[in-house]
Amino acid sequence: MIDLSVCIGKSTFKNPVFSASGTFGYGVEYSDFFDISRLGAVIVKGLSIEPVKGNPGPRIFETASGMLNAIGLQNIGVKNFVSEILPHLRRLDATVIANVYGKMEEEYAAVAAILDDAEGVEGLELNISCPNVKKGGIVFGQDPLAASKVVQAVKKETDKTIIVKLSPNVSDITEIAAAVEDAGADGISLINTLLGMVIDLDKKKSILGNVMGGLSGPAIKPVALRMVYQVSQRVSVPVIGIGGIMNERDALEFMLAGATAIQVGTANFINPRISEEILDGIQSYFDREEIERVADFTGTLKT
Amino acid sequence: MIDLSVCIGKSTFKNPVFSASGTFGYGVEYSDFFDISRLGAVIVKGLSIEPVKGNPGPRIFETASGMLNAIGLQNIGVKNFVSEILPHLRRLDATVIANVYGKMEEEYAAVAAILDDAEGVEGLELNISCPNVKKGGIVFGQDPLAASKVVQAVKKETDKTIIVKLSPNVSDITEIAAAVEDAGADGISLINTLLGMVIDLDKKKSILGNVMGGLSGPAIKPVALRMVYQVSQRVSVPVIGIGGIMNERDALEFMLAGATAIQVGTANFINPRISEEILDGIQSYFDREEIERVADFTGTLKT
Amino acid sequence: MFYSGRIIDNLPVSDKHYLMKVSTPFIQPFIPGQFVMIRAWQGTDPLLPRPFAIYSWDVVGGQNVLQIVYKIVGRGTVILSGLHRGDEIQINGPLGNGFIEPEDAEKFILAGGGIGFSSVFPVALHLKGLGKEMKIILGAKTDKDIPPASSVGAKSLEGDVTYTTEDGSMGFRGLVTEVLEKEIEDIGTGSRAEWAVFACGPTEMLSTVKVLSAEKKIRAFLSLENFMACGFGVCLGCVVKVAAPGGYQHVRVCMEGPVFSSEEVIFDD
Amino acid sequence: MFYSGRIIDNLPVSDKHYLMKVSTPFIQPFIPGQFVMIRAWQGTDPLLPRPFAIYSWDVVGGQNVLQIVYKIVGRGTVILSGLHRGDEIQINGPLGNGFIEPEDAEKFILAGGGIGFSSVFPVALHLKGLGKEMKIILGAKTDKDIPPASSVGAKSLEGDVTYTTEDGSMGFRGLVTEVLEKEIEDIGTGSRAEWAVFACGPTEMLSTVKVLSAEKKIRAFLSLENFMACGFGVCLGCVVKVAAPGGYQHVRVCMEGPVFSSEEVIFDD
Ligand SMILES: Cc1cc2nc3c(=O)[nH]c(=O)nc-3n(C[C@H](O)[C@H](O)[C@H](O)COP(=O)(O)OP(=O)(O)OC[C@H]3O[C@@H](n4cnc5c(N)ncnc54)[C@H](O)[C@@H]3O)c2cc1C
Ligand SMILES: Cc1cc2nc3c(=O)[nH]c(=O)nc-3n(C[C@H](O)[C@H](O)[C@H](O)COP(=O)(O)OP(=O)(O)OC[C@H]3O[C@@H](n4cnc5c(N)ncnc54)[C@H](O)[C@@H]3O)c2cc1C
Ligand SMILES: Cc1cc2nc3c(=O)[nH]c(=O)nc-3n(C[C@H](O)[C@H](O)[C@H](O)COP(=O)(O)O)c2cc1C
Ligand SMILES: Cc1cc2nc3c(=O)[nH]c(=O)nc-3n(C[C@H](O)[C@H](O)[C@H](O)COP(=O)(O)O)c2cc1C
Ligand code: FES
Ligand code: FES
Repeated sequence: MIDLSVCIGKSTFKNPVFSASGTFGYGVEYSDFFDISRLGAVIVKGLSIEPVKGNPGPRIFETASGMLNAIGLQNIGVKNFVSEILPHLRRLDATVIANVYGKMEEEYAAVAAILDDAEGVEGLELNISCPNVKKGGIVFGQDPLAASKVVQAVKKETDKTIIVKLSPNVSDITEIAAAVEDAGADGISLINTLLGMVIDLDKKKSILGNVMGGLSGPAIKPVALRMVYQVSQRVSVPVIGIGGIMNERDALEFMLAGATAIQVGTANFINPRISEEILDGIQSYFDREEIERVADFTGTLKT
Repeated sequence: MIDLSVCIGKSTFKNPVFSASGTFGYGVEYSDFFDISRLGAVIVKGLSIEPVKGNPGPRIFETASGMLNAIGLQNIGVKNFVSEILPHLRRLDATVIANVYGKMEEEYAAVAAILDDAEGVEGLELNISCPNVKKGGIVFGQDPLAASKVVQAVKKETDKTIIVKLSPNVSDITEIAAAVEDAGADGISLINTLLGMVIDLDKKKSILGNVMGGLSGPAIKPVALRMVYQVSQRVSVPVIGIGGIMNERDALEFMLAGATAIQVGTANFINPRISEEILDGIQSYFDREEIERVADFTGTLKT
Repeated sequence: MFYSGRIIDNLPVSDKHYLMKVSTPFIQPFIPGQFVMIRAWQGTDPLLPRPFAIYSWDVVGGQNVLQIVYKIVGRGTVILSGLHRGDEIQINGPLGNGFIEPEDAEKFILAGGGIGFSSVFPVALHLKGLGKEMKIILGAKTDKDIPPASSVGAKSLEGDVTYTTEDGSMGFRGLVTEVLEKEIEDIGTGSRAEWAVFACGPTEMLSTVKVLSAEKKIRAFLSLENFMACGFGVCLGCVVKVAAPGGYQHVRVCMEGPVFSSEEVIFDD
Repeated sequence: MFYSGRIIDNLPVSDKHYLMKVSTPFIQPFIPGQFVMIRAWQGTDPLLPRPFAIYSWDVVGGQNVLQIVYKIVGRGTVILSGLHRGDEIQINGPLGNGFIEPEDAEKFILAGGGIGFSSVFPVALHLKGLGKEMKIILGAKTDKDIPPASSVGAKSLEGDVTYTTEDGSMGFRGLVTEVLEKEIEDIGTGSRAEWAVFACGPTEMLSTVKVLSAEKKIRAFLSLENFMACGFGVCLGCVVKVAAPGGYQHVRVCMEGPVFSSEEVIFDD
């Protein structure tokens, strides 16, 4: 019997296929397409302490094998999430990870405190690809110390499993990974989007309302694979691979490179059932290859 | 009359279309396809003080809208270049920029000293995306101090125009740009490739002989545009835009973002005449839009 | 609903427009103004599916036939235009709210600019089915931008349509909104409450319709367009501003729209 | 030479193989074993052109006709197989050195594994034209991997070919190199100097040919494959190791090859 379950911190997830924050709405939208309780975890859109309107449009644009987004972290706020969405997700029997962000470490902590009481939230994923207003807007994820502090502040508020999601826009991803591991992260997910820009030549204008946005999709997969490989060589907590995963073969490559679990992002827009299909694909691959547990496969890459 | 010439340091180039190092061989190969003297500059494959065999294969692999390469900077060495190739390039009347790299700053300086005497070399482009063996292999381009020292060392050996080519694998590209400008760079070119990795699932093996390689092509264009924009806001020396330029529209976007000139890389493999076509395309665009000089267009992006 | 369809027919109806008939595994009642996301290519460039209004979706000769009318504007639509009978495409939808006519509206003006006719015709056919009175105004830059109604299976509407082109090559010379303004003025101010306007077209046109509707005191509904990544509400990429207590809020064109009351939409300039 | 061609015919010659005829703006003398880089798609995924041996390049019925034979193995070749008469493709070539027969060789053994026949046949036709004696060995996993010589315009060679398949479904059961070894042994050691072997196929096959050629003291030339980005010597992506003073050096399959003397090539394991 094949066991696809994976452990991260105190949590056991039924399989390694998670949805990536911001590409899966609040999860419920996908229940029109498949049974979302089948996923290892549903990671919902990033939540902040107060509702956020987000950036002016245009917010998205297609690029070669990728897309840029500058949503500006629009969300209904953690309290509305807990009161309005979470009950629905619980009825759907989904395993929920709340993606959390803030403009300063106190905001992360405040969101964590609210989620700590929320039943049906298995863990938190901290999005540290946000500007730290207290440090002149330097992104938390580019500053090992600020990133560690966020983790510590959150850990004080909750015992739930804490995953830290890294920004790829750094010189040395392993440095920041090691810092958040030391600060107590139970798992590390990567990568968030690469910072990019698109221009409308005819209007001589940058296209996105926010000028810059985050690049996702197959275009970034080689960078993501490299970083997952580097980070999993460096840390001992489980690593969750993200970036351009379009099918089960992509997912399995990330696992070979060292990922215990993976997240499906942009691919959800193209095929809303893709995460279920990837799960089935991994299952058949493990069957075929007679791999009994995820741990027997993760990180077995030859170089 | 439209004037496409651009100035970088003491050099005037007849137009802003250059070939990117490593994608244009030693230049002469392309004379089978078009008159390479038409290009603003031919930037040749990276030269080191001694000949270098480069990495074992496989060295290249295709990715979504991109490719990874790990050539390992194979080259015939600067002396052979000067004696065997340069005369040929001079006969072809090409404007030549020599791309230069080293494992320590002394090597850069040594190559520069040899090129200083070489007639027919208009300028040097310093590739600082290489590991600094004296600093435990940290890439020069990730370390503002090391990068500055390379520039200073080279400047001591030659008065030729010095362009510094930045690595995009950094947290803050403007910091390194400012550092090399302060150290005396006459121009800044970016981006070099993004570090990535590809995996063969069937063999459970990383594909490239060198495990990691550099991502180029349209996939990286949004990242390159963003960095060109950021750097050109920060420095006052001319910026040369590189990354995924496939046609004249891409080239013009880089110029809007702040590039004085551009380099065509991976696109040369797909269409060996593409750099000439891009030049013609820019020319017609300037005609149509009645833009008289490159400086009237560079950096005119509205945001 | 996410499923595959197979091309039955994919034929040009003008220089730039194609009518695509797709056989689908089922049919589903849809509200005119709703749309589908379509992807019809291998590889990841282009990456995202593209939105198209549902032109019709009926059982025809025992087959479930979904129709869309599209204009070639870029890479995705170029690929669509090269598809042949039997080729497979991926479809997500029906999506969006569609146009639900206000209960107390008896008469309608439907205004389509450019490719906007592809939403106007299904709305018109629906209203015609309900026996409503209506006027249709279709406009474009030039005659080539408007395929004849008969070529897109809307012959029964031909009598109701007023054409207008910017270069005067077909019908009136001028903008859709100029004709619309006259049509509204022809309606006595007293009877405007029975009327509703439905408009689909470029943003500049829709923002003029909003102004007209406010000035002339006539209800208007606008079908908006925006870049879309998902089309089903999960990416938050397609938002527009609508009036809300304390200013505005961002709502999704693909879920809360594409059809909005003209009062609520806020057009940035 | 970089130019566009137009598909004349693109027909399956077996389950997995296609023969493509392309009309080109000119013809150019080529050396058998040379290749072209071909790209036939819009968009940037797939990105790079793909290398294919020149199967023939002749004036046929007043047209300049370039032929390639290809096997569907991945995204690029799937796209190629979907092309229709009239579609345009980009071509770069002829490229590479090709097989230049040693002046003192009178007799040849040509060995092709898998798709290797697409280089073997043009070499064979060329040698036949020179009146040389030859034996051809073609092998594959199973019969489906070998289109009949007649289907690829090589009927005149049919009598010279020995087939071998790993599953015995066609000709001998076994590897090309097993048949090759027997053929070489049939040649008296004294007369081997008149002979030369040309081999094209998977790396494992070629490395066995190298060993055989050294053991049996018979000249061999190997046509190598490698990933290629440019195909004309500028990216340094396609290098292999060849013997050089002081060990080895990296040379380009696309320029110094694809055909190498078996003595010089160093196969890493
Ligand atoms: C709800 C909705 C319904 C639509 N219904 C129809 C229809 O019935 N028939 C029809 O022909 N078109 C319709 N469109 C527009 C259609 O989606 C775009 O023309 C199409 O996505 C362009 O794809 P492309 O790959 O050919 O062009 P691209 O190469 O992607 O772009 C070409 C040009 O079109 C613009 N563009 C791209 N995507 C969009 C978009 N989503 N909205 C507006 N502009 C865009 C780009 O900025 C660019 O200038 C609809 C759009 C929406 C949002
Ligand atoms: C000099 C030369 C001549 C060739 N002549 C022919 C020919 O006449 N007929 C023919 O059918 N094929 C020929 N090939 C092989 C052909 O180039 C590949 O099969 C083709 O590039 C695969 O493209 P794809 O997009 O379909 O596959 P991809 O999707 O790119 O890859 C499918 C599989 O093929 C492998 N592959 C991809 N590119 C190459 C390559 N360049 N070399 C080896 N393996 C590769 C990949 O690793 C993968 O396993 C030749 C190759 C070379 C180098
Ligand atoms: C439209 C969009 C919105 C996103 N929003 C969030 C977010 O709120 N929080 C977050 O941590 N990551 C967010 N991401 C990043 C994704 O979770 C993921 O890390 C990234 O897209 C790379 O994966 P992919 O290539 O599979 O999409 C968003 C991505 C997209 C495309
Ligand atoms: C095969 C290959 C070899 C390269 N070699 C060099 C090199 O020797 N020196 C250098 O500075 N950049 C080198 N580059 C980087 C390119 O010059 C360029 O910066 C990069 O490819 C991005 O541009 P592109 O997307 O247009 O290819 C190489 C790139 C490729 C693809
Ligand atoms: S297109 Fe994704 S939310 Fe509307
Ligand atoms: S393929 Fe580029 S050098 Fe051979």
